[in-house]
Amino acid sequence: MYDIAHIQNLVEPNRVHRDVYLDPQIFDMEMIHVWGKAWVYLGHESQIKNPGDYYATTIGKENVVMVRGKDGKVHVIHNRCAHKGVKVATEGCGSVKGFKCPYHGWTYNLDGTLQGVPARAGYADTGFDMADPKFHMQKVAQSDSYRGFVFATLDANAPSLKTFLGDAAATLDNMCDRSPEGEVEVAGAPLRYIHDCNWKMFIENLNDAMHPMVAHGSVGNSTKRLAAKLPKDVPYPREAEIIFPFNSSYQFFDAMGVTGLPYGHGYMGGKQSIHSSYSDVPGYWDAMVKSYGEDRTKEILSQNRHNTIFYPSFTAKDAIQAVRLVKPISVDKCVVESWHFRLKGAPEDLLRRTILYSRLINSNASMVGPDDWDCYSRMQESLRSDSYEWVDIRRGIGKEDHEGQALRSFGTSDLSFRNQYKAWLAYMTTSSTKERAA
Amino acid sequence: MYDIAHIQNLVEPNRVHRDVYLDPQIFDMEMIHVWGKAWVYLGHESQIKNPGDYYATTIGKENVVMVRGKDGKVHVIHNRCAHKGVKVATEGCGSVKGFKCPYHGWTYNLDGTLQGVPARAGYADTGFDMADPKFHMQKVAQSDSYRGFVFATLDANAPSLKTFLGDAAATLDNMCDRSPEGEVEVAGAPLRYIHDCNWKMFIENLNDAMHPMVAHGSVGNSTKRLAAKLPKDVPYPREAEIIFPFNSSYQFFDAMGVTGLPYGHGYMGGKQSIHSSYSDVPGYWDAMVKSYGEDRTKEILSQNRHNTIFYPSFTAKDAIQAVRLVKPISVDKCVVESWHFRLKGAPEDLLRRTILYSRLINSNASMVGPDDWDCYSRMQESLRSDSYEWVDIRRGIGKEDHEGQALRSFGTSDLSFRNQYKAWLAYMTTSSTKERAA
Amino acid sequence: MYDIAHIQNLVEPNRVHRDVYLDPQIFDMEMIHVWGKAWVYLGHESQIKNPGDYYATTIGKENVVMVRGKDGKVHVIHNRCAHKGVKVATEGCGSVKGFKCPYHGWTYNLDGTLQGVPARAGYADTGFDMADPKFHMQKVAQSDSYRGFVFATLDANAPSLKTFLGDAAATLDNMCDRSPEGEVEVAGAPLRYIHDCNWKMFIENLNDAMHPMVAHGSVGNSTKRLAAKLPKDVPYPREAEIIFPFNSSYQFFDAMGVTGLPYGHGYMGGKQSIHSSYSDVPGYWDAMVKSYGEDRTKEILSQNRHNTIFYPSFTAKDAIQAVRLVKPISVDKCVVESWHFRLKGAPEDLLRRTILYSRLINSNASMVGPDDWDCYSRMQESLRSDSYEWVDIRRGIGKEDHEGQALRSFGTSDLSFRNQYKAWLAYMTTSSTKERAA
Amino acid sequence: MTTAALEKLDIRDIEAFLYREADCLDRTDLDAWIELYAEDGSYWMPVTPDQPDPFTHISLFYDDRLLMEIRRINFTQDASSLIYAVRSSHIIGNVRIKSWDGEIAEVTSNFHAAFFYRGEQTLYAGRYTHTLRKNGDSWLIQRKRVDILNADQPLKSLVLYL
Amino acid sequence: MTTAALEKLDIRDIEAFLYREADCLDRTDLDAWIELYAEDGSYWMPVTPDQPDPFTHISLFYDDRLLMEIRRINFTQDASSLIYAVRSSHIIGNVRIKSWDGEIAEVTSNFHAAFFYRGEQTLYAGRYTHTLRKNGDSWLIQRKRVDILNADQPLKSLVLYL
Amino acid sequence: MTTAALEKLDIRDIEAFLYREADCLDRTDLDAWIELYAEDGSYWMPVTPDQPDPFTHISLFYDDRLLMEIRRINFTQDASSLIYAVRSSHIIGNVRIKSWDGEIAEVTSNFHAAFFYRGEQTLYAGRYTHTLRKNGDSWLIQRKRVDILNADQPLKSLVLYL
Ligand code: FES
Ligand code: FES
Ligand code: FES
Ligand SMILES: [Fe+3]
Ligand SMILES: [Fe+3]
Ligand SMILES: [Fe+3]
Repeated sequence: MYDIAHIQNLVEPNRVHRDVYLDPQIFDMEMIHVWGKAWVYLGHESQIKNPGDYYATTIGKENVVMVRGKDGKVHVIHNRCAHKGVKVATEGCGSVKGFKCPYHGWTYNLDGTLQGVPARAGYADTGFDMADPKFHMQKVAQSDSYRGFVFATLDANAPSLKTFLGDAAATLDNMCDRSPEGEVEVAGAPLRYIHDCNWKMFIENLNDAMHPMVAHGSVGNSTKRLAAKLPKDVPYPREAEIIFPFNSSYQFFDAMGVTGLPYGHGYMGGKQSIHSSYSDVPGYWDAMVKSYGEDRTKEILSQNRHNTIFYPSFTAKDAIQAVRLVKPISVDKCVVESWHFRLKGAPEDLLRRTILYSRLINSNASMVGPDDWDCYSRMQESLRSDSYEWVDIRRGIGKEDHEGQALRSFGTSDLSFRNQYKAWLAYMTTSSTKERAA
Repeated sequence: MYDIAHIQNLVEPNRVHRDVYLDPQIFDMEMIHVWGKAWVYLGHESQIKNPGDYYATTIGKENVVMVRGKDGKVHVIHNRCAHKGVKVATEGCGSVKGFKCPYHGWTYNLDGTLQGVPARAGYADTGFDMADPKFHMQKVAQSDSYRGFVFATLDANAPSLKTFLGDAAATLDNMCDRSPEGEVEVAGAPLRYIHDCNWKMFIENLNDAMHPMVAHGSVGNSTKRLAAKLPKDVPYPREAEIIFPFNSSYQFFDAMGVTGLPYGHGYMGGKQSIHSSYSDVPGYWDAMVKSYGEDRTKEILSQNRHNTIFYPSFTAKDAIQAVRLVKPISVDKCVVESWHFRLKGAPEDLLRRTILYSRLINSNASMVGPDDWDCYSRMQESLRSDSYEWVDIRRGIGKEDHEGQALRSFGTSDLSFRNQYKAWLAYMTTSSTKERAA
Repeated sequence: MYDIAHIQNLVEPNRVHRDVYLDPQIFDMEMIHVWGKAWVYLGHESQIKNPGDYYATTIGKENVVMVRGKDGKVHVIHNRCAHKGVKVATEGCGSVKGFKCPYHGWTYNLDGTLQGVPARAGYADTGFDMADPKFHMQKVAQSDSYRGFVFATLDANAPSLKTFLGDAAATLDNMCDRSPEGEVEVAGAPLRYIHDCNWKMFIENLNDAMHPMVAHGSVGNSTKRLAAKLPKDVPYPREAEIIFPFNSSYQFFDAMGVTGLPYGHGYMGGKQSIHSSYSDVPGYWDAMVKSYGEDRTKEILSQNRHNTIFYPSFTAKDAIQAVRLVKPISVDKCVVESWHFRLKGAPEDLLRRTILYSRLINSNASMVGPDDWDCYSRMQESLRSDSYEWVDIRRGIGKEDHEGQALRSFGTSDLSFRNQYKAWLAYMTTSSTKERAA
Repeated sequence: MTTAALEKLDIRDIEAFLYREADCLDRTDLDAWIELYAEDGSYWMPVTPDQPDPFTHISLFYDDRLLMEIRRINFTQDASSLIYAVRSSHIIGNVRIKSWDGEIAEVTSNFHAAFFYRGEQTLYAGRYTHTLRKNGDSWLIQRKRVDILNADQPLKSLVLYL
Repeated sequence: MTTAALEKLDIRDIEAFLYREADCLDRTDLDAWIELYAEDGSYWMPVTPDQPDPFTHISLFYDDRLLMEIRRINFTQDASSLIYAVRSSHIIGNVRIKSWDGEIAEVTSNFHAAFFYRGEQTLYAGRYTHTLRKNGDSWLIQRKRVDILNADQPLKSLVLYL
Repeated sequence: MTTAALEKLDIRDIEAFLYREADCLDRTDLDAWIELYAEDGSYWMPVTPDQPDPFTHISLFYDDRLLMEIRRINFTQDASSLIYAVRSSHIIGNVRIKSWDGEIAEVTSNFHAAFFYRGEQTLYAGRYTHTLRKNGDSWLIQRKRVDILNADQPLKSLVLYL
């Protein structure tokens, strides 16, 4: 483990050292200091509607289960049998009365407390105590949910989820408010996309407004070329409506603006984004007005954040009901999961648009994702060059405006990078939960 | 390399630290301290019947060859050319007049001594000496065989094989005694089974009486369900006879008892095991009585050890003529080899039963092995959880009876685990052969 | 990083420690100290004939591009975008007006200087300076070419290429002189051959005269056996002409002699080699005499170096116009590339012979290369044996003659090994460019 | 389906057609490939084995002719993900005709596609379900559904149709 | 074998039958799969290429109908090794009729089975030897011998027939 | 090619012949394999997809009968690279007749060869181009061109024909 000084030397105001992307020891420290302290998004309550429903997933490298208790409460417990450490629930979702370990049959209640041990007499006079948490599938330090989005942290000292989310929560609020019922629910299985790069490259890219017109120029031009052949009188197909904004000008993205928030969060846009000029979906407006009235509806639909980064674990859109989780695997590997949501009470066509958007932009088989993928991989590969050891993040430095806790700047500024590394440095240079536990 | 204190902190009376299964440095130390000092089973003399027959295998990570010399003696030599270190004999068995290195043609006698060097004049006045062991395929520190089972150790200071085996030898004795001729011979090639777990998980499982009724409950129930459909009047098929005992009750296994011996060895059963109630094989009894007389035959057949662990390298059954070797590959990978034996002079049907047993229980394609495999993998995976760093081995602690060097307890006690880690700790905290050599 | 004393202990006059082939840390140090200081062959000028033509390759683990500038000069630059470190040019050859990074579109001139940055206004008042080399695809420390062979070094303090090559250059001279026009050009794509061994095993093998008659005895005998069946009156097919010399006697190779040069270079033969008795190619002699006159032609054709080692990065033949590059991947993996050349102005049949030679001897599918491959792999595997930790290089020690900077000995001497490790030790125990830069 | 109708279907013709489609992909000839599809034809690679439709659940691919056209053009542009050699070798086997009403044939087959991209060879394997419409003495693809064994697992980029 | 008899065998029928068997496995439909086997039929996967018999030498698989039945039931139980998705795609090729006496046909074929289990895709490849007994206008499997290329090498769990 | 001539070609015969050749390799029976080649026949595995000829550009394999004979003998000698088990399973699919003039047929096919050597299984995949000469009621191989997907990539040893 590196000492604080070593870590501090990796982050300078206008550049970060390549080791934050390349050094396996830094990655191991991140699992403890960043992923071991931040609130990490696990999944949505709609994935575990009924008591006994669970979803087994990870916080960094830690196997956990989010499960609906008998009482309807959501519990997040470590996915580890207290006997000899076997993984109790297998990846993904399922439904059980209680958990049973496949090896020797220890059973656990839905809140992780030990329910039973076979032939228990064998433990007489051994100090074995059913009530002792070390014989349970232990609860994670803290868990909570916001508008149905379930988070957990391995750090007992972490601030409240509300504090952690801060103004970033408004993105989740808006996503839900866009439902006439004020609720979203998960629509099916996620896309899973292996990336041969450090997890931070993905997260950082989501507020990188300098890359779309370049990295995604090809699909934009191709679409333009095809559109040119289409009959002039009919409106553009929705596909074009989705793809074109990726070729927007630097001015467009600058105007969109970028915002940095505490804990490394941030977003682009606000009132205007690449999603703002989508054409209307029949029936939606009426449904919304019915629920919210015209003014509130206008207000809701006027919010348009491009990508909101919830550092370190996921990003969300509001106008498009989709979130993307990053799962760190190793210093040069991560998996990105794209999840999609249905706006309860809204026309199915909105889900169709979200699905279409994700298939065109996020899918492994899209004409957008693979170009990002290629850039990440090539960055991961050539960062090892000894010609220069730093990654530049100076763009727009000194041109930020403070608005309360928020930092604002023109959209193509590197503000978001700097804001993320400010949070990263804070996480990496404060004592770990483990240290505090010891 | 960790110091002794660090190692000692990994083993407590009623629990062991996860690092013994997870830490690559511990694995590297095990190769030197455990596998570099213990007597390791290599193969059986029947694999190398004639002078020049060899079997190339490993002791931990060390490549060695067990070969039948001109004089009929078995030699165990390092499989490394003294010139530039090329592996001389390839994996598996073969037959040669002498060994020849494929790179520059140095030749070696069957005892590993250097036979010839091409164009030897080139070594004039270089201090090259044919007689110098460093120019030989060197003998391993010690090798010996017991009832045809060939062992070797890399440690010159290791106790004699007899001392090392102690009462565990009785299992090999009984396996051989069950042959009217008092001898067994290998029957063909082994099964090879890759396990994605630390080698110790496999060895420890073999005396784990708490898992069969749970981990193997499925195949037991399936067999019961089928048996129920079979005509009542005909006897159960041999398949059922073999599978059912795996669903025996805790009481049954408790009654079987577990025994711990010096050097981490141990066994379950003794008089009674899951094999005791196999139906008779026609002609066998008579053949045995003919050789041994009735009393001795009764005595031989009355021994029934379930699995005997010869720590660290293999396990054996007596009533079923099969042994299983574990080959450590890395901290989270090992290969298990199942070898089968023919009882010389006994009806072929006994071999058929051994083969059937192994196919039903040990095969990668059986309905038993894969369930163990799944538990090991899930243990390897979730042990990394930071919720608790220990593996529990307290069951039955304080309930052991001493009988000479042996420790006895009820079958579902964790005695065997504790006994293995006692030996493990002794190996890991005493100086290595390399240190002593230096 | 090991200290100098540790490194020095790995090399003794008559043996080297196995760690030079097995230790990943040694490999990492080699990338800095050996591959970071030596002149490394990148490719041939004929691969980049016109301005904008480039070939992207590596120096050790460093991605570089060799490119023909507008001015016709060859530049060698680091293949890394100065913005965030993306690999700009993809592996292999191509042709561009300038380089453009795929991620954010920074553009670079053919000499690596920064040409443009999109929406540059965003960098106002950030200290961003187009002229600052850290915003360029930086030039490597030194690059130069010799008779069209392009070399580069990452060490600003490295001696001149001419000094580095010394008498080894005569091999490249002769290869070119064998063209009536005094020039060679690359003939197509290379063979690529993955080797599961340390890179040094390959380089060392090329002057290892003790192995052909043994390791390549099989194909020799097979060819003899077939040749015996062929009609006596017709001359041997060219295939036989190429294969037979590999079965030459120790005397033949001893007579050929081996020469060690500064910087670890060296060669076998000189006047006589396994190539000397190739039959003539119609029209070639006349073409040569026309260009050089009879005496000079005789002189040129009389030079016959078997393999010349340009330590550490490649080997070359003169009588056969082929070079073989070794690309270190990891401590136990490397890739060997075989490139072939056309003698400008010579009959195409000479290229055909070079191609045939390489297909019969170097190809992954030849009956020669795979036998070397097998020996290397088995050396890599059994070197880990603890029975003896050293690789012997004593053959012919003390039997060297000094001729100026050259050391000569009989062909089967280990002189070449000792000479390479002398250079290796010098590289590994002097300060690295990085250290000096700091 | 009437046996009579069925008899009129020579599985050889179907196989030849499937081979032809695979050949277009192995030659990365998207111009010829698109021509094999009906105007309202589609190519679908779901994420889950039991996925009901491509509209309300995410898919890896769901291309109608419009998207096929964009992809075809993009394939010839300068997308950084497409500057590499893209090569494949499809083996199509176990071809079975599920139904044939004289106009539409539903055909299932197994496929193993060795796919080479960015220096890596990957084997994609699974099942094809072709809905074919008779078109003179040849066929048009109404829909091709591609179920790969690991569709719901983490995968790398898919830069061409399988 | 008499040419006469042989002529009566349409290799297409044999192939169709082999595809049907593979399809049962690809759909993990063991109920239908077992029905393809004769009452005294068996499925054998030896450990060595030249293995003489399944009785005196260990095999990976040797299931008679009894064990097939147990496996079929177990496949629907809660064995921890079987709670994962099990998926496969078999390609059967190079089908050749070795002998045919009018009642029993011995057929060899090559197979590549992409097998998905516990998040890993593995390619099992080798040769099938089917001993088929004529059964009306279809076939019953008397014995299926499966020789995989690496049968004698370390392998992971095999939780379903190949 | 005249349709008339083409009609006379039964693709089944061609397939059977290709299977036979693959079978020789899967059984490592080089004696039988060589017999399938014409006296002036050759086996070619280029390094680049568009490689014009085997003489002025390096190839992985280019064996005429002479080299086939040497290889056949060498395969039975003691070369250290050949003391290991060499096993393969070829699947040949998508067989298509490109031309047929009544004497020479050019046939393309896709192949996946699972190759086992030194404890490792490797999948080699790509395309075969067979130039076949009619020989009585069978065929002789005039040239077999083998394009593997990764011919220009770093590969390990190739100790037998694919
Ligand atoms: S490990 Fe879970 S019950 Fe034993
Ligand atoms: S390495 Fe064995 S003879 Fe040289
Ligand atoms: S990384 Fe090259 S332009 Fe941004
Ligand atoms: Fe992007
Ligand atoms: Fe078990
Ligand atoms: Fe050689």
